[in-house]
Amino acid sequence: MTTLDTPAAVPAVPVAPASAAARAWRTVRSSRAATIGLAIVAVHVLIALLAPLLTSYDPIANNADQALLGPSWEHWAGTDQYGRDVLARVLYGGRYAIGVSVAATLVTLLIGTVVGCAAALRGGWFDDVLGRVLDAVLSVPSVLALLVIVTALGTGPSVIVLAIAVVYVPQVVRVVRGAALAVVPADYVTAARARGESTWAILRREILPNITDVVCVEFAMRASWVVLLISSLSFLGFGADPPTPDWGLMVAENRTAITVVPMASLAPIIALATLVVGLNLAADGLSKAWGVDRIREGS
Amino acid sequence: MTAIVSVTELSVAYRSGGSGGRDVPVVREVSLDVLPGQTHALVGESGSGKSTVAATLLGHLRHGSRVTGGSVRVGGADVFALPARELRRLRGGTVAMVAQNAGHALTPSMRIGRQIAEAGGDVPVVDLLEQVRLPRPAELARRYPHELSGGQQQRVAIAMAIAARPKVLVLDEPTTGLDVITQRGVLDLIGALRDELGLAAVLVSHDLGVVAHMADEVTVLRSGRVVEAAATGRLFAAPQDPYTRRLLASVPRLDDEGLALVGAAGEREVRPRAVVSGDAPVAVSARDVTIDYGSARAVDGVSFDVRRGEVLALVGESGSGKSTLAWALAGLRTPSGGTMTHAGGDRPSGDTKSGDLRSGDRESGDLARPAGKRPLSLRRRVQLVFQNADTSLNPRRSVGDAVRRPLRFFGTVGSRAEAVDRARQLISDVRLEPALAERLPAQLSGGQRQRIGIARALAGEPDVLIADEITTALDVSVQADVLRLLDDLRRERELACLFISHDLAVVRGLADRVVVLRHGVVVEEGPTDAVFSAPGHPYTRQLMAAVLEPLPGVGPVVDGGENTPPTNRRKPYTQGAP
Amino acid sequence: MFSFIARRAGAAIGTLFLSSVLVFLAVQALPGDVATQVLGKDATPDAVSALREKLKLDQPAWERYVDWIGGALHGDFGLSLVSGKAVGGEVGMYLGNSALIALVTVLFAVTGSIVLGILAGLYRDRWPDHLISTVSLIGMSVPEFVVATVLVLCFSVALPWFPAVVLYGPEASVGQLMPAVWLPALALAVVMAAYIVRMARTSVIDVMAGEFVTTARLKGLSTWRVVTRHALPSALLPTLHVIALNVAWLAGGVAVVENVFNYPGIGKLMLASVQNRDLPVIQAIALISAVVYVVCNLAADLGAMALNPKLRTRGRTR
Amino acid sequence: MPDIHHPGRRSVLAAATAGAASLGASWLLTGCTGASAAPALPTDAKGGTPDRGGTLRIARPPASDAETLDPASALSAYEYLGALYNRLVRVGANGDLVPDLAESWEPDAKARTWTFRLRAGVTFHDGRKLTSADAAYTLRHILAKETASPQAAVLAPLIDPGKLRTPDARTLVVPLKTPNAEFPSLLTHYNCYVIPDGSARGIGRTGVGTGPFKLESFTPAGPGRITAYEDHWAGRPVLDAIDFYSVADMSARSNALLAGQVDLLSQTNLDFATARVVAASDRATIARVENAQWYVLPMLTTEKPFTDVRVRQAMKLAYDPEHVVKVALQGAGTAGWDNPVPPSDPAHITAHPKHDPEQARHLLKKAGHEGLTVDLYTSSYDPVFTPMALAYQDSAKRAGIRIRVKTASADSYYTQIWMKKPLMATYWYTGRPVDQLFTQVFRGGSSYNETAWSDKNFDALLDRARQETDDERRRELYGEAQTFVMEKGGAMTPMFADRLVGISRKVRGYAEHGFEFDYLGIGLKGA
Repeated sequence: MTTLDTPAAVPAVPVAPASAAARAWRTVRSSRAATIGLAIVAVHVLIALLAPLLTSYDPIANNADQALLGPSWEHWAGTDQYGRDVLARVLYGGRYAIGVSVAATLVTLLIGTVVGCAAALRGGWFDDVLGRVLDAVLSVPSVLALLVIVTALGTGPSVIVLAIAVVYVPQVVRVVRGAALAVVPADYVTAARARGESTWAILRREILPNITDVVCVEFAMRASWVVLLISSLSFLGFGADPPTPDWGLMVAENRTAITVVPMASLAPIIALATLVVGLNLAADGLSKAWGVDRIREGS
Repeated sequence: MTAIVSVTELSVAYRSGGSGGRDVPVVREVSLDVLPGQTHALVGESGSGKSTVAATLLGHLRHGSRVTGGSVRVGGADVFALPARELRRLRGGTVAMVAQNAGHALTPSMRIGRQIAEAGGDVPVVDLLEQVRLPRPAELARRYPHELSGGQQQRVAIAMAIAARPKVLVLDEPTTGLDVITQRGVLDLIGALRDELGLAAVLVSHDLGVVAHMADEVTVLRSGRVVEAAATGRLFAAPQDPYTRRLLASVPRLDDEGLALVGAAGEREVRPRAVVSGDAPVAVSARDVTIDYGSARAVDGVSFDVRRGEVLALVGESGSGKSTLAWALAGLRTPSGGTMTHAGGDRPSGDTKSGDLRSGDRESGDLARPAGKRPLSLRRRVQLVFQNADTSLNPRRSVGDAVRRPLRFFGTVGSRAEAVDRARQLISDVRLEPALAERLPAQLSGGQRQRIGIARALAGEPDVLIADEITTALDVSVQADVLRLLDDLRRERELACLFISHDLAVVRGLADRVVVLRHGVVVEEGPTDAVFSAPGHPYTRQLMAAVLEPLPGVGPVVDGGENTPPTNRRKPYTQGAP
Repeated sequence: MFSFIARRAGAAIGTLFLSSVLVFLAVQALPGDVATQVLGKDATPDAVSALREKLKLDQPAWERYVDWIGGALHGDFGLSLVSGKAVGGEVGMYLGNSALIALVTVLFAVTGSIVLGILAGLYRDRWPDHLISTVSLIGMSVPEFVVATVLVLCFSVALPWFPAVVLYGPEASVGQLMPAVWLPALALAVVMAAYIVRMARTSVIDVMAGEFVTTARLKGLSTWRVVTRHALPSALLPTLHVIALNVAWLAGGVAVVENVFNYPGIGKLMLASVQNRDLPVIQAIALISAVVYVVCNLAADLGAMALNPKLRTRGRTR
Repeated sequence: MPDIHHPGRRSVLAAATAGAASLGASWLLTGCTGASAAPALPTDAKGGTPDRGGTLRIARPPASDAETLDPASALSAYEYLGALYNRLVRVGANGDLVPDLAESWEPDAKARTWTFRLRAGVTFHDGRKLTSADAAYTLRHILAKETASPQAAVLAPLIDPGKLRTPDARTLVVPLKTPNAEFPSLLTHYNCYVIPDGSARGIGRTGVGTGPFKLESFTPAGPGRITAYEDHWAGRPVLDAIDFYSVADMSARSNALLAGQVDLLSQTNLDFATARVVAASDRATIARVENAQWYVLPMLTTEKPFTDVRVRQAMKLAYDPEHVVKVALQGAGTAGWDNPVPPSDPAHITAHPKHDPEQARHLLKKAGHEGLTVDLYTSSYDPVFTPMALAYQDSAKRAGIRIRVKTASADSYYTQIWMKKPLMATYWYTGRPVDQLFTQVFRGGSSYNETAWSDKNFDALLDRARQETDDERRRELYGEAQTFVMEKGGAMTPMFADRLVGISRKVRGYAEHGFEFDYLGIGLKGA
């Protein structure tokens, strides 16, 4: 009642219809961290998509005559022990990392959001039982679960997507459920209930729009974890199969030679780290900006 | 006598949106002086900057705020020029603060006694607790904040503030959020202590009643600026500024015979209450309604009728079960006993006279069923307006959308285009610009949001409107507008209105009949005028006695405070609270 | 208070029971007949059925579950399909070694990160905050195996201060392992601390903005006292659960790092047993990890109780 | 339960091959920027004598928990076996058979009965004297069913354990069931180390032999220690002791070497990149054992599509071994052209089918497998597996064959993948006598027949060869066998690789060839 931010008067200028996109853009613009983070991610996505245009080297063609070269005009980041251009492999490497991560994260969030919202809205025994089961799933180390699934079903992008969904859905459900629980007691949800709206309508119209920020932040953060996890899997030999250009695999392949051809290991590490930093910054910035945004818009 | 607190041309700005943001001024060139032993009130609506000014007395600014001009001197020291160590000594020692919400202001992980002891001073904790009239102080000192009631917490906060025997007490909305009776007790305590200890006080409040009873001097703030400053008696008797006048006029009074309408210059006109014809049909009837929360009984055997065009007020303190009853009528709680019936049907209103409902249309009008199991027509006819307009609108959807949704949902309109038109019509019905339909709730003010909440309820074309503390969160001038709107609407639409409030003065002007609830039981019921002129139940009397009105005659006589010793100026109020 | 503990413990046991069922079912669902898997594809049908009988694969699943969980309760997890030794003892040996790393990691990560997180929270938006936040962001963004590899290069190969790998088997003594514990622990601590620092920072900022901290400040208390007495207990509350989750994460998170350092811990055993489809060992590890998870969470709950009197005194009358 | 688990295997010591090990002190690094990256090879051995005494630390890959020191059934503890025991005969540096415990040996005219004369003054570590009874016992132990010795499959058709004779304490007479001119070479196998009479029960743990070192401690798949045996018949070894450590991960092993934690990596053929790192470090260097590794891509002839001989032929014609040598080894080896007999073996024939992707395509079409797609399993077990697989994949593309390279775990590679997956990468040590090689790896029914290939005509050819006493004729028959394997068999042999061994720069007197390791002479300088 006495905070200074509550506007004493409504903004005098007519406010344009606030479409979701415009709002999101405003949010992004308002946070430097989010802008930088999303820019980094965008650059990574662009590079992955345009990789064939950016390099003329085939990322998987062996060339024994050119093995283990240092950086040169022909090979900016040198070559690995098969004579493959490291830069080309790093550029193409984003395809696997980003493709699988995004797919895995999307699947995870989709399932997690639906289940989380349902748990928050339905409550009761459904929520209780679900909570128990999720806790039980969470109690098994994710690496073990991943390894078991990948060993059982074989490596391959779709299996990894599935495995990551199994491992991360419980955590997403928790987060989304928490966010939805904050929305469910809100009077506008109560109003919808009093109108007798269906559960699905309440979910779609009232709850989802109010947790999109949480879901977006969760997406960025979760994606950063997934990128790391997938690279770890590749590193352990459970992820991408050679000669797929993949950053984790590249590090695994080249780390023993790091003193001789440091770029072969460093380049994928840098690519990996910048992508994850970008995702984390985006997650950070967005969560902060959305929090700030609400205060600024005066609610 | 020199002022102990002296604020000179103080300006404070808040930097919005991190490092790249712009400065938003929140306090502009505010000056005020407080003499020793005097109580100075800072009055204003939300966003007026009154709390910010008060906090500067302790050298405190919110994160991101800074002083852009002027100075604050307390006890002769320039607060913002003090080195850290001196500032710490000033805090508590010279000036102490009682924050708005003691529940949040006490550290949850620390025992009461230690928190008080920490504040310094030589007075034993037990003595301090006794001084704030808390029972069994020794035992209380060992408790944690959450183990105390709201009133007790506030008393502990006061004890903490006076521990080091400061010269100035800053009271930031010290009773907001407390029930009237508790509020009265706390205010009496503050008054008594002030006199006992000879404290100067700076009281921040939006409640003009509280100010009238406590302050010697009043400074009215609006948008960070001083609007008017005067001795209390003079200000209340002859406010100079139109804003002050409007503010004062907006406060509902216990003796208003109808709703007060406030003009632009602050003139006050009491509109006589609408007359409900004796043969107006009963819209809702409740009989022996009982509602349980687990093993606790929230509502116990309550009965009432509401007729078309009538406003029935449910009055009580928090925990009296009044909101529970409202939610049950709206179908959000299932009563565990009794009947609630809506006259319902499309029959001519004449058919359902005299409350003979049970024989009639019970199936379609049964309000004991949850909303989901009621027929659509019944859901449409009974609508709820929520207490807090901030949370009753979906922040992600335009307010027009919020009004359109029930229109479409209840099938009151056919096409999408019709819904748009109808929604704009409804928005203008609640006295708002239809153009606001495209805005998000966050872009509206609190009063505007509450009007939208009402418009949304009207979209179902109800004949019963349940208003659950709809003005509680609003500033007093906005409250007056919303009350007036509600009164207009029930006249225009013959709404049966169940008005729930803890504020007797608000009820007085609007309601035709009053039901007083205590612990889920009706203690008194009757026509408003009758109840107010001759309250039959002691509890009702207690409630009424606790109401503070912004009447200059009732407030303390102020004579500049120069030559009258503060200690014997006032008699402490009779203890209201247990 | 006791009802709170009892409720939590009850929930923990419930979770454990469910975990054990899930683990059992998941392992059962692994494709391929275990007996054939073990014997190889050229095994005679007789040998397969003999082994099936021995492994009790001919019994219904629930009976095998009861058998397994009954044994597990007594510490008998069956025999390893690979070494033929008792799984309990073997897992215990590896677990002990991992506990050594975990202990050092937790010690480093938790104390360090809480201090840093609080510093960052207190110096919000000033250079210590920027520095700590940036470093923790990088710590979060670099996978463990990179940290581990860099550590080996720096502190084993370039500067021979620590051993690059562990040359001993699981039965190594603490004394033999001790020199090799530091680098893996450091690698894990870097990653773990990053999360805790950020959580601690956020909650310190939240709590420091809280009204009761303002009140404490306005009482004229020193910053030190405000932070330690008033802010910390509340700020640690959310951090506590993050710490618990991170400690539980160690149970699986050590896999990569242990592999790099050839450290004979549970992570290495986990990797090997998954690769060998040593089902009894996988089940045992999963169950023990679940116990670790549950115990960590329980510990966090108890810690929360110590920090939050609301939980301690629930039920006491006003 | 240990017997249901097939432990990791490694190949056999052999005769006839391999240049002596040389130290890579002058391993020249070239081409950090240049176009030619083919490395210069280490030119000469690091001279100098070791200091007496010291403890050598060896890192080895861990085998299974079932690891045993019983030489007859041992499958992995080669380092221990060579240091703890002696055989009757061993392989000399130039590939000839040289005396070990047997001073001399001779056949009768038809090569049906072989007589071995044992060395005098040899004692076991427990002080007992070596007699011909111990030698006879060793053979009987190998042949005993319950021992389950892999070598039994080779020796059982030749020896009747009941007919072994020991006329005196230093003479062992072995009558053969069928004539075999190569018989002594079969005794150079690492399963044939001599153990004391009657020791079968405990030998797996005690390791009592006549070798230069005696056992101090041993843990299966774990660390162990052996110390100098002062009374060794050939004199005391230079070192005081050797510590063995098990390190599973290849790069962890090389890190241990680089960090100075160990002095030698055994059973570890470093890949080219790692070798360069090691050679560039100031603590360690590379020793090179020429053509010591025989790399194989075995196709399981019992699994589709490799049941069809045309597919097998297509797979072989489809790729260019020279390309594989170049990519996977940077030229540090010799193209194998699918002939399992190494070029250094006297029996080796040079003729081979030409690389012909078009013909391969044609064959696949005929077999109904045009555009064949197969999974090729590799692992980090050996660092050359994956490079070899990728090089093969690359090369076979031209014949329209799509290879999907799958990485399997190192720890379980030889239990889960080897002899189970239709196509995978593996290797043997070279240097086994040609008869041993064919009998063990290619003869139908042999336990090490990794392609499960079984051809009666081939088996008959082998029988004829080993009975032939005429050396020239025998060599021709083995030549025919090679052609047979190249044309019909399931094994692709892309290359023979030089073994690149990582050793500390402190190591002196390192000498290794094929499977033979000089435990007597190796030592440390300035340790």
